[in-house]
Amino acid sequence: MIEAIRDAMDVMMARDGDVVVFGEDVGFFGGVFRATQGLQAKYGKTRCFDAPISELGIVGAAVGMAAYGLKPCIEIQFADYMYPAYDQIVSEAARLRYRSNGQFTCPMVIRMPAGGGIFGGQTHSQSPEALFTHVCGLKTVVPSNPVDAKGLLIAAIEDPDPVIFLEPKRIYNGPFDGHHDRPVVPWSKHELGEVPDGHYAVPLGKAAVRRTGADVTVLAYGTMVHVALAAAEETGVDAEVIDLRTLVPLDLDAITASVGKTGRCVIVHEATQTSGFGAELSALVQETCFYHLEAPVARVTGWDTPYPHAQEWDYFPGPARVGRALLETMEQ
Amino acid sequence: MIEAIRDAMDVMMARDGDVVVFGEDVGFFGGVFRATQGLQAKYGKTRCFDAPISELGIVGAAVGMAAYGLKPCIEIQFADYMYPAYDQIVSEAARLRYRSNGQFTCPMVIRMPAGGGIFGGQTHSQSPEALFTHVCGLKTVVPSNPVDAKGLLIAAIEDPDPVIFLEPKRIYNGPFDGHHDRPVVPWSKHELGEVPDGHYAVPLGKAAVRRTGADVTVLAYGTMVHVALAAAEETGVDAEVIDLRTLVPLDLDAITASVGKTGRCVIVHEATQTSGFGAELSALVQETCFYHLEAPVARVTGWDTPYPHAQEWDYFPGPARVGRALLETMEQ
Amino acid sequence: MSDYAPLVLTVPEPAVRPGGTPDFSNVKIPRAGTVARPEIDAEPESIRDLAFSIIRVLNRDAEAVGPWAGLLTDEELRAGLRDMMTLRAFDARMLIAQRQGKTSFYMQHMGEEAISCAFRKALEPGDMNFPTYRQAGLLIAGGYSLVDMMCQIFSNEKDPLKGRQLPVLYSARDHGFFSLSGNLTTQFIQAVGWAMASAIKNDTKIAAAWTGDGATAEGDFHAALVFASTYKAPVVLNVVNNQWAISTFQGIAKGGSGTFAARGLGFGIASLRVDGNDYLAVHAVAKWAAERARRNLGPTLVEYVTYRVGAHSTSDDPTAYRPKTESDAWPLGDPVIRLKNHLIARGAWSEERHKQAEAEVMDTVIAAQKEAESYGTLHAGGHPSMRDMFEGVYAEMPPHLRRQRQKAGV
Amino acid sequence: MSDYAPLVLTVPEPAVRPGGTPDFSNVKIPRAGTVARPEIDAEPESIRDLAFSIIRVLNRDAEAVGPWAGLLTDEELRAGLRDMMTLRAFDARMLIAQRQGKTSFYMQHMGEEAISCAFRKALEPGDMNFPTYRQAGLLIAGGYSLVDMMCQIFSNEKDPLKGRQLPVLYSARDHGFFSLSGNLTTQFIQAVGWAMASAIKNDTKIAAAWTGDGATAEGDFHAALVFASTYKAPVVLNVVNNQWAISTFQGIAKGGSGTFAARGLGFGIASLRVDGNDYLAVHAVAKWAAERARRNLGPTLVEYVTYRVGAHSTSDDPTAYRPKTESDAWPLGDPVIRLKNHLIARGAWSEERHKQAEAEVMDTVIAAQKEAESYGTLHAGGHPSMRDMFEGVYAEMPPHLRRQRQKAGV
Ligand SMILES: Cc1ncc(C[n+]2csc(CCOP(=O)(O)OP(=O)(O)O)c2C)c(N)n1
Ligand SMILES: Cc1ncc(C[n+]2csc(CCOP(=O)(O)OP(=O)(O)O)c2C)c(N)n1
Ligand SMILES: [Mg+2]
Ligand SMILES: [Mg+2]
Repeated sequence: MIEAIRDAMDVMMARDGDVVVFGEDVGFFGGVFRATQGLQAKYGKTRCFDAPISELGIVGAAVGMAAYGLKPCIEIQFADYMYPAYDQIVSEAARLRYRSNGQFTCPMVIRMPAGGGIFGGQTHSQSPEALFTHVCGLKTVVPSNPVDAKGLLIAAIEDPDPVIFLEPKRIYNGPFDGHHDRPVVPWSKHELGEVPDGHYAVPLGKAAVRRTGADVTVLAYGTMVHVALAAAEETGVDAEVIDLRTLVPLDLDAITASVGKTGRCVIVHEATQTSGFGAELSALVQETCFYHLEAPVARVTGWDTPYPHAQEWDYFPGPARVGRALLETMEQ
Repeated sequence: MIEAIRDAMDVMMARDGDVVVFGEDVGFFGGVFRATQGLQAKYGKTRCFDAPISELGIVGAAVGMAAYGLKPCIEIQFADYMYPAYDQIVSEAARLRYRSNGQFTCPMVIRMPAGGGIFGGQTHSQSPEALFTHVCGLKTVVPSNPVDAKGLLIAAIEDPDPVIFLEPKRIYNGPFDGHHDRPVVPWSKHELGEVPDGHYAVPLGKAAVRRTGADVTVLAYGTMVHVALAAAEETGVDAEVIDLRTLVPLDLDAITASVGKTGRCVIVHEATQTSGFGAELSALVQETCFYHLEAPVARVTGWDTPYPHAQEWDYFPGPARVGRALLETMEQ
Repeated sequence: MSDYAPLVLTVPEPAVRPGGTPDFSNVKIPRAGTVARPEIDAEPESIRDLAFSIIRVLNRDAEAVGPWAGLLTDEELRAGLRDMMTLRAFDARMLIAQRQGKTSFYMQHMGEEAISCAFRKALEPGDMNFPTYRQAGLLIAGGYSLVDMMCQIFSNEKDPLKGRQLPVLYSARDHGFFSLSGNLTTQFIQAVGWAMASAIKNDTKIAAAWTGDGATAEGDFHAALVFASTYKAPVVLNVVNNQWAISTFQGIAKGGSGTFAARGLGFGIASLRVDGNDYLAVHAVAKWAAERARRNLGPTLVEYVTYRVGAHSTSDDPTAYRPKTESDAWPLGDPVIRLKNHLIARGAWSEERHKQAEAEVMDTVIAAQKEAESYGTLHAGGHPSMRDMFEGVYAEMPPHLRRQRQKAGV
Repeated sequence: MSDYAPLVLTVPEPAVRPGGTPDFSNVKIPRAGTVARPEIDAEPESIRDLAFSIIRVLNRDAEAVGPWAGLLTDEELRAGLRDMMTLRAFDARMLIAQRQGKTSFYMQHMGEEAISCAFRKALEPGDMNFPTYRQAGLLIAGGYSLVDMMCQIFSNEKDPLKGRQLPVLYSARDHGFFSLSGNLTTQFIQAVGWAMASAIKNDTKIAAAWTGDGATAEGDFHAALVFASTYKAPVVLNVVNNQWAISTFQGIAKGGSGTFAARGLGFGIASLRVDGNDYLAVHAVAKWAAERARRNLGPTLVEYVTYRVGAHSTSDDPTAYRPKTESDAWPLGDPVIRLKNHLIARGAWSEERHKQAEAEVMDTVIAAQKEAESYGTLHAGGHPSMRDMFEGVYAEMPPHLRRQRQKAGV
């Protein structure tokens, strides 16, 4: 998936001279996950460069650049390190179009590796998507595979508004179903690992059904899509697995269509539970599908603790926990 | 209510030499809302003092002080200005006990005026509670009246962990039911305006039933408690109005007891809707009361736009909107 | 255990509080004309002393003296005087309008008019200011419409910002005036980013960043200095030191450093201090700094030494924290009177012409106000619509917001 | 419209990249013993030059020379040498353990051992460090248990932090070592707050803040300088300039400023630069700065000039961005060898004793490792429980977390 992400930036930098890429270690080195490798050599160091370790500076400068007319696609090294930039994201990037009545706009993409599963401990594992979905003016995207990652990132760069692009780092190199004790399969062995060349966009705001099913709808995104698929197979529950892809704007139609059919819903995410994005999904599902629901909408999420190092697999909502929720939901 | 808040700090500074108060303009002047007026004169300028305009510095310094053994009770001038301090709150204050396995703790209170209704525009009106409730390690409190404000603030200062204390600024000087065109009633005319002298605590995590009713449960906090009460009276719907007081930890027992009885639930808050705290409440209600629910849990909230200046009363979820939701919920 | 005395916390205090006699004897003011004017490409290291002095042009006799003098014609100076007078009249009218309930809030410039008015004249079309709420002179001196400003203040049906922003948080792209944020200092680093963009695109436009003394404490200020220094961004970094941050005196933000200009020295940024109440000095320094930026010589930090004569905002009452007469004691005088006297000393102005100008300016402002009020004020007349509230959150309204708008019935 | 040349963005680059010949000719290194030692109560303004030089004690002949020499006995120097050797052996073993999969992650100190080891000796019991991940020498020189350190690294059943933290993010309150955060620089301002608290309580304890060169760009660094300067907090503000921030050379954080120490000058903070590979110099400067803090004379900023010889962390490969042999060219040498040679020059050490000490130190570390491994490693043996994961989020477990723990079945 990392190659797909790099490819998206490459395609867009070639097409549009206003696209610039910067962040910590993204220049000569190409980023700690190598997402920007080769871009400086190809597009020069004024279009792809290292930034000081100041997330607020990176986002703040990007807001200014976007207001000028550039399209910055910046990297926050880990989503866990976006907090110093939170004011610039929330009070500035997200509000600029509105408060200036469109005189100034802020087309920019903030890429950040997110999520756990790599023994990164408290500060290399967080999934802060709900901190963005609560902020009007932002769009929030979480890809689950290389084909989407490239198409969504291209759509994000082309979008006229600020887009938060969370990259589940656990699936950079291959799909991950939560069975950490099994060998890792690379993307090259997965159909969604075959990334088309050149320019294409996956529109923001459209979910994808990854598995059709009749019994229960699973709402997931990022790494959890693969966990949910594994849980469905392993439990034998005929689950319909929806990959949300974009959290805001949300494809509510896809959700209601599915839950209207299945009458049951399980929501899965890695982030802590209280006020996680699952809460919003749960609220929306019961608001729109109340009379179809045959069981309570369930949430399987990270626990309300910091992401621990040693207890990584106790924390991570793996296929066993998701499977249990599927079975419980079916029993009700 | 402002006097009650001042009184709480006064009581605690007198009782405990480790309580210190600082923030922008809180020293000689006593704060832009005058919440700390007189404290510097009484306790000296090393216990109540002005801070540089650096919210991150204020919270960061307070984390260090708390780790030393003090109990800082700090003011962020407006909740809208807490974002620069968000990293210090989320990554530091909230996590310190956990990550040090209790070697260091962070007993501190971060007070911030929040909410709208004063023509403060986008940056003097926000209700960012959901950005705190999503963060484990924090407690989040929102008082709705002077008696509670004093007791809750005392409990917060005495709490061994960091507490976010959001003060609905619209009700500093009197209850407000959303009828902005009617004269303001001062707290002196309200029973919950009669604040007892001296030390008392209102425990964190306990809700209060402000109006008993049989037909529908309204979950509210802060200013919205008063709006909900007005809506109940005006529509004639026999609503049970629960004042949550503390969002984390939440008094879920009080909620389930009430919804178990009424079978209907309306949630009200000023914050933007998507991923607001109402989403968590809605999710919890349907998870715990699914088989009692006779209608979808409804949310009445601020719109998903920045808080506008001129359209304040279109934005504010006033008694008309809440009343409509009560009636709609009763019809289903 | 220890033979050390107990530690004691230092908490800086202003020299005087209400009831005391104002005292600015600690403010060291060099004579006008005494500070050297370095070459435009001077190395920042070679001019460190400029961060600790004050560049001044107008002397006590209202003459323009020294190496920073001589840049402006009579015509330009008269225009500058008129800009400042207009801003002052504008403030006066809007303060009254606020008291009359025609708007919720206002912030005035009294005493600081020279800074934004003179700075504006150092810029070229296309340059971009990232101002604070106390630089309306950038708009007035740039010829922006007074009516539009007032419509914003009144949040009326012609408010260019559709009622979405607090009064005085203007935005005027075509006038090089970036959308104001209610959050302090966020725009300091944005200005640097804008300037970097100009350099990335090999443009010739420069940016100007603005902050008050108090707000220099924010992290964004640091980020701006780091980025400006690293990428040699074509930006002028302006710090308006008006001695106060609401009720907090400048010593709290400044701490042990001698001046705010000194902050730039640790970054190798050329840093100057200037008499903010001296129109000619402000203009000359702004020109110098802008020229450096435009010649790709990098950023310049400028501290304007001035005094906030009025209240912080209409929500503030300064008599609670500083002597009422402190502004009278301020040693740098009044910028309008100083420029007026200079013009008179030059033989290019007179008391009569000044009186007449005052009347003209006030007429202009009142006429603008009348027009603006005809489009409504905050609680009366035309106003932005509820639809305007839902528009513009995104370029295209997403489904959830459409649903909400429907629910709202608009 | 414009007669100005197009602007061009400057992006600083290190002198050499992989394939090139290492070149440190731009690093100006004064001779040992040549920098003056100011009085302890010197005004920061009077010693500005110390921010642009390098205080050094050990000369090329391994003699201690100049005004900063002469503070340590043979015994103390031998102890210092042993501390550094222990840290180096510890690093070597843990790097291997990480490669063996016994832990997920490790960060080494190679080349920077003198800084944390010597600094620790300038503190008193009760003082508090707010370290980064590259100051384990504070623990080792302070006598903290190697076994406990390793248990943390292995996240095993005796991990003092119950498996909750990434390896090397230690916490040791009783050893004056604050809980490490994974977020850079947050603790710089916390140290200032801790020091302010000590002053508020009229205590005698001081704090020490730590950051790397790269992380000085964060806003927390600025906040720390502002608060320390304003309240004259009893704190030593340490910047370890090891030339690199992961793959980013120091020029990106430093920009146009000559040095990182210079950052302090804009705040009126006493600011010194010291040879970070010279145990004696580090110790002498640390003592001086700590003494200032303890005498209520306010904060001191110290920049340690050193070089990160190893990879940033076990996740990093520096050959991708800098010449392999760059560390050999580093002009300040190796801190262990320099101190060893000095002790030999003093007649207080010998090659034989050194060899023997190396063996002893390695034995000690290996013994500690054996014990630690007997309590488990990341994927084998004893480990913290799932219950530990739910404990300690709050002093008392709130209902929702109790429910979640029940759901988890523990
Ligand atoms: C982030 C943030 N914190 C606090 C405030 C509240 N506030 C508004 S103006 C002000 C004082 C600013 O003082 P200064 O920078 O000196 O500017 P001046 O008003 O004197 O021009 C404060 C604290 C704010 N707007 N934003
Ligand atoms: C807020 C934040 N941003 C980014 C990172 C990722 N990161 C960890 S170490 C590092 C480099 C730090 O360099 P420096 O400050 O020079 O310290 P050194 O590693 O050289 O000791 C970075 C970017 C982080 N941990 N926290
Ligand atoms: Mg000011
Ligand atoms: Mg470094």
